[in-house]
Amino acid sequence: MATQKVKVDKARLLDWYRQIVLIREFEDRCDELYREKKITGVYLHLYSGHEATGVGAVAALQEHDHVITAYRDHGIALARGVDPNPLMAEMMGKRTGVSGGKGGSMHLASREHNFWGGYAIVGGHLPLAAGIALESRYNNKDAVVLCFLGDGATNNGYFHEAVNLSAVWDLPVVWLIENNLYGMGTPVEVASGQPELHKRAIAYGIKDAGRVDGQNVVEVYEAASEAVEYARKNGPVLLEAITFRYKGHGVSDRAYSERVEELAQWQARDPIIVTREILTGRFKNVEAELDKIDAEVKTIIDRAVEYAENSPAPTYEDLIRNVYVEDANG
Amino acid sequence: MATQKVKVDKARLLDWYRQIVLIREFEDRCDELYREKKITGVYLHLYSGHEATGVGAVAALQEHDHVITAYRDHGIALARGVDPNPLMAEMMGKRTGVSGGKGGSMHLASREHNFWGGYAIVGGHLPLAAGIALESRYNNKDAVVLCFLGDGATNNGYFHEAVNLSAVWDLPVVWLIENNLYGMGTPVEVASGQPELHKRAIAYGIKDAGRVDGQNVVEVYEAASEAVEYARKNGPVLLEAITFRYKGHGVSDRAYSERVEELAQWQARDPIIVTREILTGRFKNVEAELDKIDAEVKTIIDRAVEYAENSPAPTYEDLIRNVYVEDANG
Amino acid sequence: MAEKNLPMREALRAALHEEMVRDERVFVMGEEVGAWQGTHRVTRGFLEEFGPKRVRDTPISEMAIAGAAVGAAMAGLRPVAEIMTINFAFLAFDALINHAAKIHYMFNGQFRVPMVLRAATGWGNQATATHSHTPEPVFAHFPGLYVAMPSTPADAKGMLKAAIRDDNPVLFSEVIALYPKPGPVPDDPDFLIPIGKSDIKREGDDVTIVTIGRGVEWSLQAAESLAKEGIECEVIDLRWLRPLDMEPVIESFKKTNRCVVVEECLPHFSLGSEIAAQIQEKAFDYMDAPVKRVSAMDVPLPYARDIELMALPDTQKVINAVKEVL
Amino acid sequence: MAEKNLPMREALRAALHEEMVRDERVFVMGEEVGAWQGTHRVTRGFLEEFGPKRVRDTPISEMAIAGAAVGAAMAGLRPVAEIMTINFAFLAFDALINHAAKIHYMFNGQFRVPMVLRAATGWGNQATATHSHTPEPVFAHFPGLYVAMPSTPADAKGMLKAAIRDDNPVLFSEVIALYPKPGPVPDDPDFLIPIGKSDIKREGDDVTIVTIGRGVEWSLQAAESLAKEGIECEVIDLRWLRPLDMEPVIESFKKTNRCVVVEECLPHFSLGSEIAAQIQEKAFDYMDAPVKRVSAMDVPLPYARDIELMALPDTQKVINAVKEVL
Ligand SMILES: Cc1ncc(C[n+]2csc(CCOP(=O)(O)OP(=O)(O)O)c2C)c(N)n1
Ligand SMILES: Cc1ncc(C[n+]2csc(CCOP(=O)(O)OP(=O)(O)O)c2C)c(N)n1
Ligand SMILES: [Mg+2]
Ligand SMILES: [Mg+2]
Repeated sequence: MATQKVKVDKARLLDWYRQIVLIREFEDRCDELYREKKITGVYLHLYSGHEATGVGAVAALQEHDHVITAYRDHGIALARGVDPNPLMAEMMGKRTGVSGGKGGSMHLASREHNFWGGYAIVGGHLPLAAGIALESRYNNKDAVVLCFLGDGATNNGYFHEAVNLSAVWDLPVVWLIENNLYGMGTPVEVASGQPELHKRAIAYGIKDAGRVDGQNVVEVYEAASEAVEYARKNGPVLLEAITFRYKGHGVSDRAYSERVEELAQWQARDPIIVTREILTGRFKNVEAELDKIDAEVKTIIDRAVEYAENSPAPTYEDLIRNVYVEDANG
Repeated sequence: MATQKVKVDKARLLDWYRQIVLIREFEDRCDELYREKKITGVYLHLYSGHEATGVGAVAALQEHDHVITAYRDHGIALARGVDPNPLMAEMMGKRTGVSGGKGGSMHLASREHNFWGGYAIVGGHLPLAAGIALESRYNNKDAVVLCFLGDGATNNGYFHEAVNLSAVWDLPVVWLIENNLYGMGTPVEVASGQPELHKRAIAYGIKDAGRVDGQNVVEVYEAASEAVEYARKNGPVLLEAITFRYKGHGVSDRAYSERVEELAQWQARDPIIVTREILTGRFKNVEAELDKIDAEVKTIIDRAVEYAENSPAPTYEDLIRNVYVEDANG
Repeated sequence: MAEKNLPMREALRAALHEEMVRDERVFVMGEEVGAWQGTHRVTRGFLEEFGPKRVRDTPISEMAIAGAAVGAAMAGLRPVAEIMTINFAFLAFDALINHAAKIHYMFNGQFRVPMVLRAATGWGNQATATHSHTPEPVFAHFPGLYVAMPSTPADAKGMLKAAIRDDNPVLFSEVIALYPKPGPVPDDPDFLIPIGKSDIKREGDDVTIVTIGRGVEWSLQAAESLAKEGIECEVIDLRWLRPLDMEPVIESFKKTNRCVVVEECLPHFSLGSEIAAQIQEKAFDYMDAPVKRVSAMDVPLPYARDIELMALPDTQKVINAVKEVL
Repeated sequence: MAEKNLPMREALRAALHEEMVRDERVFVMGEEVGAWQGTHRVTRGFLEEFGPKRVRDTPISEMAIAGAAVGAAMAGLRPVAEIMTINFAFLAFDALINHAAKIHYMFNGQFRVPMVLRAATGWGNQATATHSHTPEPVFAHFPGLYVAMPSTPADAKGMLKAAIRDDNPVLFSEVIALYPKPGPVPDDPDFLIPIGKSDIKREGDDVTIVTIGRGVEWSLQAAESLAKEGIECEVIDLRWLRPLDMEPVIESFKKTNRCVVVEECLPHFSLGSEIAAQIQEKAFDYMDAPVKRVSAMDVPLPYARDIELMALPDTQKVINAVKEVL
């Protein structure tokens, strides 16, 4: 675990708290809307449980840095500051969604936030991250790419080829494994010959930034900050955050009965609880502020749902648009 | 490097010497026949320089063990005891070739020798090796699979997925990297973030058997023997042999001018020289025996060429046969 | 012969179960086939019944899943490997096309590759562009592999059993939308549907509808509706994209002189293309109208439900096509 | 306009060179493109001239080569990635089909993917089953990607330049057998051949031959030979499999009423299938004979020279096919 170095001020901590509850609320509402059949389709992977990892790591970035992730992408988008309205609209397949209703839950993106998307092919976004980082080096920028991936994804050929490429090309990528102990139903140690995933760094001669407690937003922030600055100056880093997902793999999957006890243990260290404890431990009389944030967040999400529900569906024109770029050449 | 443990007797050493010069002669003759346009086509990858690695490692196997390799496969076939006649016939695309003239230089195989073939897609044979090893475990056999692969192949997704699978399934495979310092024109350190390839074992939690001097047949034999017995009892092992190829990547590739000096250094430690030194160092008056072997080998290869030249070409019937198994179901 | 009414999912499960009981060499491997009970529940209960030796969970490693199945098959086992959805089989493309499909030929018959690669296919559930392929024609382009796509529970059972018993590699595509649909399934443990054998799902003299997989349902519904107007369609379910059983198609066409091909696949270089090409080659003098193709629209599939369904073939589109060729 | 006589290899090199000079964002990456001077010598001298930033050797990592090109293109560079031979593009299938081809659509136009993936294609040099694919139809099956296959040095230059300047992902197939073949090539640094534009390589009134890549040579030779017997063939070089320029084909067919498709590809679910299907759809009333397909034989390719060449189309096979449709 990273040792604490920079003191994080109250405003930042409160902001992270806000983000964490915002994500939780967004996800809970998605879950509800799915049960109400207002969000439809087979895939909807909630970020509940992972919030501290996403918020802490994204907080380590500068604005011109880049973020990319897999299909469990709602939380990353929110942490990066994407407006909940078009995000919720995307969930409902609306024309006003971040991806025009064409990408859906698994394919959120917001170019203006340097959020390069969620990707649904396990591992498929890893070489993309390398390519985006190449542009930074190529044009002598100092931007870093933060690439989230699951524990399960580390066993895919994409991981190997992309991380090795980042090593030989010395690309500014932070490979951040969100190790939530399972890929669908498969425990890490069943899927990976090396269950300490950060150790895979040695196979590529890149920096092993170790493991961090993914439930503690401050620790994640500090480890990620070190990793990001290392990447900016030197090259690729592999960092592993240990966390846990609260819901099924996706909303259409049944709950996993064996996980009930494990889940309870993790929920005792819920990112919201941990962040509250950090805040109340450091600052007096902060509870009222936190409760206010909780209430504000509910309103934000209420509005997002309303916005989404009142948005128009895409049309036939949208169906046939954007297959190719039609307007211009480079 | 493995330390010497078992004394290898004279008969074995002489046999290895014979195999080494047999392979060298076979390859030199292939080179010649290619220039004479008796062997045709774009691909012919010679094993010259690698002989001690192939011979030493294959010698560590029992008859019921399995061997599989990439397209640089002539030497492995010969080391496994495949008759040079049908091998040479395959080079010339004859009906009497080991693969009926349909596989060519890159796709030699001999089922009866448990030689599962040469494969031309870099890395493609690695999961096959895992599958063959699975059969051994599945049926409670104690057979081991020795899988040769190049240094360049270790950067391919196939490597990652296959080796990891061998780890989680605990398969009896010896992954033997023939590190000849280059994949075509690319030096190992340009292609691999981790140039000490054996260290990649840690990414899969499998046994790292280290590096061995690939020019010394006895050292290769000893390291491979340990690895094979480890695999038989426990599971996968990664072993790296350092060697060098004398010719272009393939016969149709130009020689690499920068490599002239490097080549001279390696040829000073030619497997034939090293093996001769071991023999003459240990045994008196062995030179005459060695010269006799040299002469015998020439005759064997002369005969193989004659056999191949006098063999019939495949026919239209062969062209259309074996697309599917037609005769029987399982 | 006794039969049961089963959804296709259960018919497939029964086929796999029977073959595993029958032949010790048959085993399943793939992502989530064991402890998770199979993403599509086809291997539900298998881990408990057959144990971890024969029910093998894998990492998310499609190249290795397909490639290891090839090796195990060469060595004498009979792997039934599962790729969770066929979209991920793109990652196994080399293992399937350059290895599974080539090895028997390339080594002159020394090895056989008796493997089945099961994959869930199809779309229409907002699975979006990366998860909505029915790319079977792309696999069937290459010789050396068989490609199956059943449309009914009975076919699913008989075809999967035949695929497992055959000594060639088979890509076995299971349409997700059909998993829950029920139908009568023979109990006979030796009920086999021969590889490469199509099936006339409905007889008719006016138009030949050639289809496969999910297209069968749309075609039969269209045929029923058209029958009310006095138009009798013959519906031929190809069942296999490779080998492609064209004889019954040509025979039917010589009777009807008109043909519609119905496929869930993309339109170009596809099933419809091949059927149309062969009909005009083999029955030119019998053509009263061009062969008409009903395919998915030529776009990546979007998420939003309404526009997604616009891109999919349906019964109405089949009806319209039939009327166009009349 | 000034022109030079160049082999296709040099025409491609010139195209790439000019675009790299013109646009700083253009760079090449792939196995052996730099120090080794390019497996097929197309990037000969580039490393020395442009330096390692713009001429990037890669590990043997096809998934990452294609995938990193996608990312770099999204970020504003214009990668020209090389896959040594198209056979290895099977390993990049997912990166190309599920990423390069989908990203513009899936994210509603937020990103563009202006990348070119060059790959050497074709067979006939005893490269054997795993190394002898011309699988372009399989890539062209999917929307979102363009697929190019030039037949002459001039086309190669103009098409590659157009591909590099276009904002869409392009799979650019270069027929190995054509690399050394010379032809006149315009010097004009803005010589472009528009994406999706076919070319009538020879005019004639009796039969339309539709072809691409290496098939053009066989077709032109056949046409010349047939002309001596008074049979005039129109030879249409499609140049692109996607977009497929069918209008000139249909127009020509309406004049000749007969068509032969010549392709180096495998026969099923292929180029010939699609052309035949479209002709009977769009020019049914003009058909005097079935469209005839000349394709590779439906087998994996063997090593032995004699039997390999039996499986390949050639001029004589084209002549025979033309006579059959007359
Ligand atoms: C290449 C590929 N194979 C399989 C899948 C199906 N799949 C989707 S998510 C998933 C599990 C991924 O686990 P992990 O990487 O740990 O991420 P998590 O869901 O735990 O966040 C699988 C197998 C896929 N989308 N892509
Ligand atoms: C997947 C794939 N990519 C590229 C190639 C082309 N290729 C053939 S051999 C080779 C180099 C392999 O190097 P290495 O593994 O070190 O083996 P060596 O030739 O040195 O024995 C390459 C790039 C291929 N055959 N397969
Ligand atoms: Mg996980
Ligand atoms: Mg090498």
